[in-house]
Amino acid sequence: MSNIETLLKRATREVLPGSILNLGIGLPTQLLDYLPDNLDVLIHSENGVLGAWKQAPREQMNPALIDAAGAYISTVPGSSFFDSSVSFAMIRRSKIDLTMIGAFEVDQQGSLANWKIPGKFSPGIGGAMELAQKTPRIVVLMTHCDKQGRSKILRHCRLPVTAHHCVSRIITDLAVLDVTTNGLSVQELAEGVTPDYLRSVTDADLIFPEEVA
Amino acid sequence: MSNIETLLKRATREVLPGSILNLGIGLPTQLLDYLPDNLDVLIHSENGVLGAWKQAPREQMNPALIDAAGAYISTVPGSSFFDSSVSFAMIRRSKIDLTMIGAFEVDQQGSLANWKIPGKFSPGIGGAMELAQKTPRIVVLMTHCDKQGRSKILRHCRLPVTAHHCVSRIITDLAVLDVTTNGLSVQELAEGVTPDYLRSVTDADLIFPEEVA
Amino acid sequence: MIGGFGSPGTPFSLIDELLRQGQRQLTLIKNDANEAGIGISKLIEQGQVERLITTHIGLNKTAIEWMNAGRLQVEFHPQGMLAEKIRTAGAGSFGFLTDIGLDTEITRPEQLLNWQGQQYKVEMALKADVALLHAARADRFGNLVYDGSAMNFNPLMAMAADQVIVETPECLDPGALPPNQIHTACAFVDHLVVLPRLTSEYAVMEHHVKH
Amino acid sequence: MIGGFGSPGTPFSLIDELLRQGQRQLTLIKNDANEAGIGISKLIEQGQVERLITTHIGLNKTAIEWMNAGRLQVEFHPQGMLAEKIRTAGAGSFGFLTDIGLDTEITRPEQLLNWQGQQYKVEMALKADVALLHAARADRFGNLVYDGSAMNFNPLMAMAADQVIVETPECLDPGALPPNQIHTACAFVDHLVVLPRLTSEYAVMEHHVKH
Repeated sequence: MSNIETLLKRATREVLPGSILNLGIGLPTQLLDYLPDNLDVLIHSENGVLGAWKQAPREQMNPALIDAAGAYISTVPGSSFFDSSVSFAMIRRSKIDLTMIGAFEVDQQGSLANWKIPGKFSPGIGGAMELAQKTPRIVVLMTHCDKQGRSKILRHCRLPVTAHHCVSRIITDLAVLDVTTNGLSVQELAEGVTPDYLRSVTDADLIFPEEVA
Repeated sequence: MSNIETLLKRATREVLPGSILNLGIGLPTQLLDYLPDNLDVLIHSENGVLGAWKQAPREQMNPALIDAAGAYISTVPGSSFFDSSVSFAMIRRSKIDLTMIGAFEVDQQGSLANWKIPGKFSPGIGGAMELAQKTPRIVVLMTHCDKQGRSKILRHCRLPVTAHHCVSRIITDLAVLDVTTNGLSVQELAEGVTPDYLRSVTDADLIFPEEVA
Repeated sequence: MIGGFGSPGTPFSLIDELLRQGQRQLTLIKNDANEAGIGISKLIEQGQVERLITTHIGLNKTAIEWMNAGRLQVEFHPQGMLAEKIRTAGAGSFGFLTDIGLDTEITRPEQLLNWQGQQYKVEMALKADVALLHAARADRFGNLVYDGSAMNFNPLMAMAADQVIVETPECLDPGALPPNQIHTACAFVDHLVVLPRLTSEYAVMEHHVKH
Repeated sequence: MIGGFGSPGTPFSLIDELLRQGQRQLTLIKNDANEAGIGISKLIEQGQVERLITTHIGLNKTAIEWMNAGRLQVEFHPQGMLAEKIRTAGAGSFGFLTDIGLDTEITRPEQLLNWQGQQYKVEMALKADVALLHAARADRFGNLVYDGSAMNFNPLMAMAADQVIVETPECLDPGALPPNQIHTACAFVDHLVVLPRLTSEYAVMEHHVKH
């Protein structure tokens, strides 16, 4: 199993029965394939779907029914379609219990940067800002380091922030970290990752509770 | 035929095929009974109906389907139901071509007072203010004088105004008057009403075009 | 806040339960006051209502008497403004800029805003602790469908209250309601009360039938 | 303004007609820029678009190149803010008060309002001269029904433009659509174009199918 597969497997445990969740583009969308069928959740998609599910079988694909990432989804019984203003009313009224989202950077205050790299990447904000600012629980799924091996977890975000103090938990290929009032608390370490190694690749202050360290 | 019947008969001629109209409580609502069946209009009701029509036959009455006046209406083919925010979006976006409305007072600037008599009558504004302010064409249907014989057409409204400069035409039991930039122009006189008589019962300046005087 | 425009969409059974429980000093938000002896008028007549935020109570002489006697505070809004204030809360916004009633006595100076060279009236969002609503049909998840003119304020209020309680005579299995025919998505609904029967208050009112 | 979120709800045929007529210096309002070679990207690639008001164009590398080369002005809004700005125009209001992005770089000082002791961002209404929309079904009056996720911005834009032009593959007699299943009432629709067939742009896009 690759590190990403391990990360996604771990992330499935964040999904509580009876909840409404939104899966951002990137790693979170891939999570869908790891969720068991008949799971009692409703997946919200910004383009106006509550009850989105895995890709539809070929013969049932509806070209007029996609998720926000463009996949030809199926829907679960009890799903509903609505316009974009209602879709975001749902978000701003905090009716989404959990948003899993990708990130360029997260800092130890729980601030999230995931929409713009000035001069390099600025395709627009999409729905990220409202999801980040208004979802009660934000779990970031990302690789711990970027392709150059630099920590994506920082003392302070350097990129333009999507929302301040919004992230509850970060799940990376190396660890699971919770944002607490005292700082980043390491909840789990991936197999073979030591506290010293994690410290060495993380540009933020880490707290190791007794049971982890 | 009573004067009121004559007034209502005359008012039916205001209704143009292909138009959307709103009929206020009072005389305008009564107009419905004078309209021919199969008329090509859509009647808007503030409570969320486009395509309201006359009272439904007894066996087809739906207790969940009324107009804003409380009548158990039928609907025409092509009607639609929507929520109150959409209903008033339709009004504020001036999608209602014609509103027929009752009045306590109208003045020669076309200002309308129909929602409040301080100390005597103040049941609320309802939808009148938005209809008056935003319908492109407002036709007032009312008796020319109140029960004490005092003119309801004035130089300046004395009661709290519903909307300023909103009325296009006034149809009373005595005359049809248009609000023009020059003042109130008498378009028609009811049978037996002379210009002098109309002047004597109207507390506003009247213009009589040649063909009427 | 309580759904309904006149009788359609009024949650008469939930109102009866409120009457039974007897909470007092309530602030109610409803388009109208129903008519004397039915719906929220019962709550008013039993002295449970301190304040009513509404648009028009002309069909309820009892409520007007209570208001004139100073026993019921009433705050009137133009109907579309009330709808939009509730919808604004439901959309997670805080207020909106309008020109409705700008130059009439309903606008107070402190509501005026000059912005980018124009004058507007600021209408603030109106939310509630609880919404009591009526739907014609629902599914077990809480997806709602309204009938006829019973939609009115119900879908707006479903979005604008902290606790949303909906009564319905018909509760179906999830999937029974087509996804593009659902008027209120279940994300906005907290509690569903399935009514064993509809009382006479839900029926055609004889005095509104012309003969 | 042009309906659609990705392909669903995009009026591809009306866009093709705009391409044929060749109007230039257009300002487009659309959630996204479709993908290279289809939908509004064709208008961009033909140089007809001066300015695009949108939320995300990440799926269209061509549009990003045009933007980076300074040949296309792009104004980004958070998606729900774009929807709400359009909806505000559609409701006949002029702006709304929000806290979205209040403490981020998307908020400029001149958008801040202190009101009743709180700080808000004022988002102004966004209207258009023309809306081009796609509906799954319509009746001859112009009542509209959308399918699947093709609703998205369409019903909002129907309310917010001076001229509303809707394409649909299926036009029925009035009365064929049940009144409580209509998504956009005909009062908001000016012109209906009945499509004889749907081009390949309306079909499933192979590169979005996972195997």
